[in-house]
Amino acid sequence: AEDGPIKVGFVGGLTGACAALVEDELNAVRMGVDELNAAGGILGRQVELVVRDSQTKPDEGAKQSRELIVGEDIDLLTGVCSSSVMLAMTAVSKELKVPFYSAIGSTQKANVEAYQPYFWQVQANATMEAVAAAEYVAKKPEWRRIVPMGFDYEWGHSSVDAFTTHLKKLRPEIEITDPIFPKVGEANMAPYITAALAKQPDAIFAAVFGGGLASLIKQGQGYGMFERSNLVTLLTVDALQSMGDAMPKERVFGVARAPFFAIEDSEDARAFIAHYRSKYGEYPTDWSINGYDGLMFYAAAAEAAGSVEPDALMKAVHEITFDGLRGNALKVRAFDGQMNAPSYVGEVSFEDGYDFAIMKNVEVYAGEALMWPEETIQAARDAAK
Amino acid sequence: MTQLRSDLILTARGLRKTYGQFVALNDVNFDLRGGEKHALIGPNGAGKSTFISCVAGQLPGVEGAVLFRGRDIGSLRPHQLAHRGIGRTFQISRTFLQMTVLENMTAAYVIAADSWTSLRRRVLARQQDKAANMLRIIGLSQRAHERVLDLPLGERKRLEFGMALAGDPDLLLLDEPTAGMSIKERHHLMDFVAERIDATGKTLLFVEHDIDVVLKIASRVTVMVRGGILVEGTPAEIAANKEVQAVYLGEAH
Amino acid sequence: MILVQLVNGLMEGMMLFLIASGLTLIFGVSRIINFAHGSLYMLGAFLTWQLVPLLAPGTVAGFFGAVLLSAVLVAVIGTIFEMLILRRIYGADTLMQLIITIALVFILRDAVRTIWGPNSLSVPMPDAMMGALVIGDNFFPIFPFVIFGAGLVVVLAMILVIHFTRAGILLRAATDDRGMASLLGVNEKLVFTLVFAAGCFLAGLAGGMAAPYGDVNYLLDTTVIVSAFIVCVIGGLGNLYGALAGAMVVGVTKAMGVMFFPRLAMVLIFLIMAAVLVARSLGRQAGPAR
Amino acid sequence: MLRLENVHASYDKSEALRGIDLSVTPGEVVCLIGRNGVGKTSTMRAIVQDQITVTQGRVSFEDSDLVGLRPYQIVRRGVGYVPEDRRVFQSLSVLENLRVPSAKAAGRRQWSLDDVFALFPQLYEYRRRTAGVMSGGEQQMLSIARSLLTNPRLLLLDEPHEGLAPKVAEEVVGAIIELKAEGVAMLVSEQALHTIRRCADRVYVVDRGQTVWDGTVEEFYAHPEITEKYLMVQ
Amino acid sequence: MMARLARAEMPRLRQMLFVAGAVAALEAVNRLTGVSGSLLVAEIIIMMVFASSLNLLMSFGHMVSFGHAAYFGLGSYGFALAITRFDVPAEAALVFGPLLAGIGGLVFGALCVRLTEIYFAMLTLACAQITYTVLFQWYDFTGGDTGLTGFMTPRFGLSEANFASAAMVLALVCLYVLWRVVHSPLGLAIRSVGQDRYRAEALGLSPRRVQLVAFVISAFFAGVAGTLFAVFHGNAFPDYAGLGFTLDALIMVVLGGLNSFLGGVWGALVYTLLKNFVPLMTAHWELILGLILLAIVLVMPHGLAGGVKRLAGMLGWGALR
Ligand SMILES: Nc1ncnc2c1ncn2[C@@H]1O[C@H](COP(=O)(O)OP(=O)(O)OP(=O)(O)O)[C@@H](O)[C@H]1O
Ligand SMILES: Nc1ncnc2c1ncn2[C@@H]1O[C@H](COP(=O)(O)OP(=O)(O)OP(=O)(O)O)[C@@H](O)[C@H]1O
Ligand SMILES: [Mg+2]
Ligand SMILES: [Mg+2]
Repeated sequence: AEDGPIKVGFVGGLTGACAALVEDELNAVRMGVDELNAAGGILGRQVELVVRDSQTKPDEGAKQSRELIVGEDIDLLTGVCSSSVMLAMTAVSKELKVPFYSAIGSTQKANVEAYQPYFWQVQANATMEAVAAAEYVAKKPEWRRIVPMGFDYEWGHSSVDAFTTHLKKLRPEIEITDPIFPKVGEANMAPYITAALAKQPDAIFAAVFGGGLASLIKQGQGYGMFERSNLVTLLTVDALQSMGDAMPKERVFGVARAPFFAIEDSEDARAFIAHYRSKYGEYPTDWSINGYDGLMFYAAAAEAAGSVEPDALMKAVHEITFDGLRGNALKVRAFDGQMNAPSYVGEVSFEDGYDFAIMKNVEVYAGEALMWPEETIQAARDAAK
Repeated sequence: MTQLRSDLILTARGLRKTYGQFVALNDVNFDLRGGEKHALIGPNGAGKSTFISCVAGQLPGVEGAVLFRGRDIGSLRPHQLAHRGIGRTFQISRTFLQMTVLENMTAAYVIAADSWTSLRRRVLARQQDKAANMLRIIGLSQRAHERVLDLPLGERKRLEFGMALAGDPDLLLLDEPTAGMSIKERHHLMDFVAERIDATGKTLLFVEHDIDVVLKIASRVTVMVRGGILVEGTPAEIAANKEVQAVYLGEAH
Repeated sequence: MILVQLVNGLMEGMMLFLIASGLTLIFGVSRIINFAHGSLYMLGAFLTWQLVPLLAPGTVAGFFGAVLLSAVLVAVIGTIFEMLILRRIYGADTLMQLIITIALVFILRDAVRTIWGPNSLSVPMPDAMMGALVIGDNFFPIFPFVIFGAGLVVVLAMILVIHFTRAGILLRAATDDRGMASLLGVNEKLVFTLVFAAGCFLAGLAGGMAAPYGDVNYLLDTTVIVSAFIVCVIGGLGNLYGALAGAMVVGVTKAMGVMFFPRLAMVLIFLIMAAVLVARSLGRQAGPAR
Repeated sequence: MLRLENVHASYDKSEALRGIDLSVTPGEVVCLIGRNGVGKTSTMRAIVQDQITVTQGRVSFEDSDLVGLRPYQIVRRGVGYVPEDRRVFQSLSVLENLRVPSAKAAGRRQWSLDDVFALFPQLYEYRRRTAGVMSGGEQQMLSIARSLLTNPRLLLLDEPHEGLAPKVAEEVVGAIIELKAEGVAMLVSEQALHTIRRCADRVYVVDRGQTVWDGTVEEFYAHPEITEKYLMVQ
Repeated sequence: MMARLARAEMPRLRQMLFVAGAVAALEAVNRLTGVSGSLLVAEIIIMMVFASSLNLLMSFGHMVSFGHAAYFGLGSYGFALAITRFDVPAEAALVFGPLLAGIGGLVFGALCVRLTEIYFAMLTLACAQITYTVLFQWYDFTGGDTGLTGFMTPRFGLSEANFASAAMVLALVCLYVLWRVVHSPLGLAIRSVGQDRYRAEALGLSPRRVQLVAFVISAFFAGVAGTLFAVFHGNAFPDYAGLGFTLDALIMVVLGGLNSFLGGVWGALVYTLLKNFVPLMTAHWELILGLILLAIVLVMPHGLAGGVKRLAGMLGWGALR
């Protein structure tokens, strides 16, 4: 429909493993839609949000996406969080030629083997994050032995691989031990902590999140992990919040996607944070900020294309330069649909005014430096064939 | 002597079965001649059912030997015994309760013919005809399409007996076939059983508490007491035996 | 390191025992597979999170008070459920009871998500339980010992109750022969309700005790129920001592597995479970008694 | 105190009782005799509503209807039941078995552990034994003792002599006489009367689920044809 | 049932009319309600095959499986792996799904039938979890947790409606085969062992062998459903072998009604509809779904098929077993 509202299909894991993340993203997207509509919509058309629950199941995600595309005639598909649901949904987007972007789910598989021209992702993918972590670790000369750890599945393995490879490149002399792979969602990390500390590392790089991360940090304290070593891990704002006081005072280093406290020097970001807080009574998490940025990027692309027709839109997606909450000059690379989104690495610290730990001395790594070059991706795609 | 042996269809030597410390069967030696209608009697807990189960291969950990037509069957599983010609019923009757009478009987024939792997309708129809025929013989034709669950106990017992016959067994083991039946029913069923046995020349070993029935049907009687055999003889001898009266018939408790 | 891992394993084993004890208790007496056991555990954890700040936060007493109160609340909820729903279908197929408890899983999951949200929460550990005993190079954190102690208390309490009180005698009598207990004037339905309540109490207790050691999230139900099943099956469903042994086997195997077969962590436990079950099937089984 | 009128009852679909009429008055010992499988046990079960479903007729105890009550409620009204297979709790010790009965039943006489031990001194001797390993006779004593602890005014004894050595059987008869002296009414099922003729007052003969004859013990012995017809021919 | 067939042709005619009516109704929904309707119909049909395969095991063999999704998952992966790893043309790969599921059923079944009752169920659970873990972790071969995608055009490029119709035809074939199994000598043997293994054994049947055959057949048809599901979505994920699908199937069969051939079909219909529509109506769909389940079990403790049969009885219809 050329004159009706622009329909944004949001298929997210509102229940299941992703519920917490998707809730934050959806909050921000709702806010963004309201703002867009208040300002006259996109291309003068109102934006309508259609929300479905994928239950964090790939088959549900695919089915709901298909239903929204054929039944609701949506112009855009988003909301995805888990890797498997993301790959299932990108296949539907490809088949039915509907633009699809991810603001949470971040497997690089979607840029490489499973890439399709209607897809892009607006946050640093998992590999880029691991590379950022490696960059950060490389700058700590006093760290000589590193133990990598990751959940025993695709994300954990690819993060550990990317981290190890990149760090070796930056500091060939550094010792990186055999990685440790706890099972996904493991609540009892004690045996893994023991195994890791037995190697007497200067730092542990842990590609874990959620309950496993909370367990790692809480149980690690009992083993003197933060006296004997350092921890570098994924620490988004929601993780910092849910840890609360239980976070160690020092020697924890976090990789983040869009921590609100690291983007506060921009006017737009401050306004967004304030608005979000007044609306939902809490700080926006990384998922909220990326979700909002993603929607605004789409709006910008649509305005630039002068249409939401998929092919025209995708052309604009690959061409425009976008100034968002996370900084300026964000672009999506046409080759793999990856935005040159930044990664944030900092040191955990308790600061006045927050009832949870935030990070200080946050280093921002620009996306370009973290992304795999096109040749590497091409090689990986060829290898996968 | 050799001749006598050759007409032995079942021989048990030194059978012993214990449950923990409890000795249920204690060194039982037993011979069964082909063509007999042999009754096993004795007080509750004497080990009659245990003995039947041993012969039918249903119990693990039995010491001693059981020979069926001169061959050791001690290690065989019940389904193998069934195909060698031993059919049985259970003390607490066991049938396929949720199935109809005809289905029960058909199942027995299908299994007996070892054609259970078949998917063919014709195979089923053939066995079904045989089953219907047997139902006529045992007088359950009227009930063919009723669920066994809805049948009175006597008819269930009759059905179970018919099912045991489906495999055309040489030796039929019946554990209290008439328990729970009225007197008329009992005699009716056991007369029928005796008649079938006589007509086909098979062998029957049965456990029975109703002494009238035993005296009327059996050609020989064995009395068990506390896991062992007390005495064996003709019905008349048994009825006259003082010891049997003491432990079982209950004159002098 | 082997020593530390062994201790880790035993600690986790006791945690698993706490989780499984209620499940096995309920199954032993009423033959109900309570699929909602994990959900009740989760509920216990969330209630503890809610109660800890209200009752002298940071103190040991406050923590235990919150845990016990949560367990009692969970038991109350379980009792209501048993009396309102489960009791009506004791006569029906046991699978119907299973479906009923699965329905409860759905209901509790939504309730918890609605009340506490999908975010994971953190229950603070009482200050006195932080830290570790350091022996040479080896760190032995204190909190697992607290859990271990709680587990021991539960084991001892259960043994005490089961063997030395009339309630325990009734419980074992009802397990042995439910009908006969009734024929001696025992209200066996009440026994069932109480056992169900006790099972729920244990689920809530386990959830509360474990809460400070990891995070509290609304997905705990599934992970917990699967572990509880494994433990019960290895130990023989309905067998308390079996559950204890099974829990220790699983805990120690997991910890040792990290050292010796790191890639097998996920399957190892199921392999053990399968092996135990298959071993159980070896040997000839007896036919019907009659 | 107990009255059954034209009681029909069945297990699932199979009917076991087809018209039982009987009554027991206070302090009386009534004997239910008949051969195997005629429905003696089923009659007792129909009284305590165990396993069997009464489909027709009336079962009343001290003028209140028992049909529809749960077994434990009936027991608490003062009906004790000693089942034929004894059903002691196998894994419990003797003492624990004796602690199961609910003390809530309101009988005339309150039985204590000491009382039952006085009645069956052997039980005291074996009080720590696991019930499951005891001999049949000992289990029978335990089962009776256990029922007494529910303080019954009426005791149902199902074949209390079954499987007992003559000496033990004699002791049980002794116990029945003692109980009778205490004023406990009893309904005892038997296959043949000789064991308790010393203490029985009246006799009902059961056949095929029906009560077919009743009278005093003396009358029973005066009519040998009853035995001929309904009991085992010896 | 069999007896009814033999007795007269009338009920048979009625059965055929019933099937024809059901197919016509589904096809009408498929054609008239647009793509969403077709998607729903296709899903219902696949679940009918899946639940009916479990129903064979549970209702007729009296074997309770807590791990039936293993064979559903193996079906999906057999198909997807044949294409991605062995370059089998997609059409030909269709046979590999059920085949792999059948083989899985043979291997696991051989272990499981050694046990009975709750321990049987628990071993099926262990086997399913092992399957799930292998699919989840064997990254190089199965694609790990990110599964296999993009190896084919979903539904072989058929339109949603045409795919639903095609699935319906296939499902009819499957259900017919299952029906024939149930009503064959083999079915009689399976039911016999299910009802009284000792009686069956005494008649000359090896219970374990019969149960294994039933297990393999059941796994095979679960594999058919899994393959169809993979074709439907054009992907395969370890989830398909996970606890979620196991519970779904279990709920469908029990809800549908044990001891009835159509139990799985009714259960699949009702439960899939609920799972589709309740989340559209409320964010608290888990709560509502749970309450509806409770209500159904309390009102119809013998399942939907029992309820339907009673209703049919009231309307004077018979033979809808
Ligand atoms: N599984 C078992 N465990 C322990 N004891 C058992 C077991 N099965 C049977 N027994 C005991 O073995 C003895 C013999 O039992 P069996 O069933 O053979 O007796 P029976 O002669 O058939 O008696 P009835 O006439 O009552 O059927 C009984 O005392 C019984 O209690
Ligand atoms: N649990 C049961 N289920 C089905 N039928 C039963 C059950 N118990 C007994 N029966 C049947 O009910 C009828 C009456 O049995 P009952 O036990 O009352 O007889 P009885 O007179 O006590 O015999 P016995 O002298 O053997 O104790 C019998 O036909 C018996 O087989
Ligand atoms: Mg016997
Ligand atoms: Mg009796």
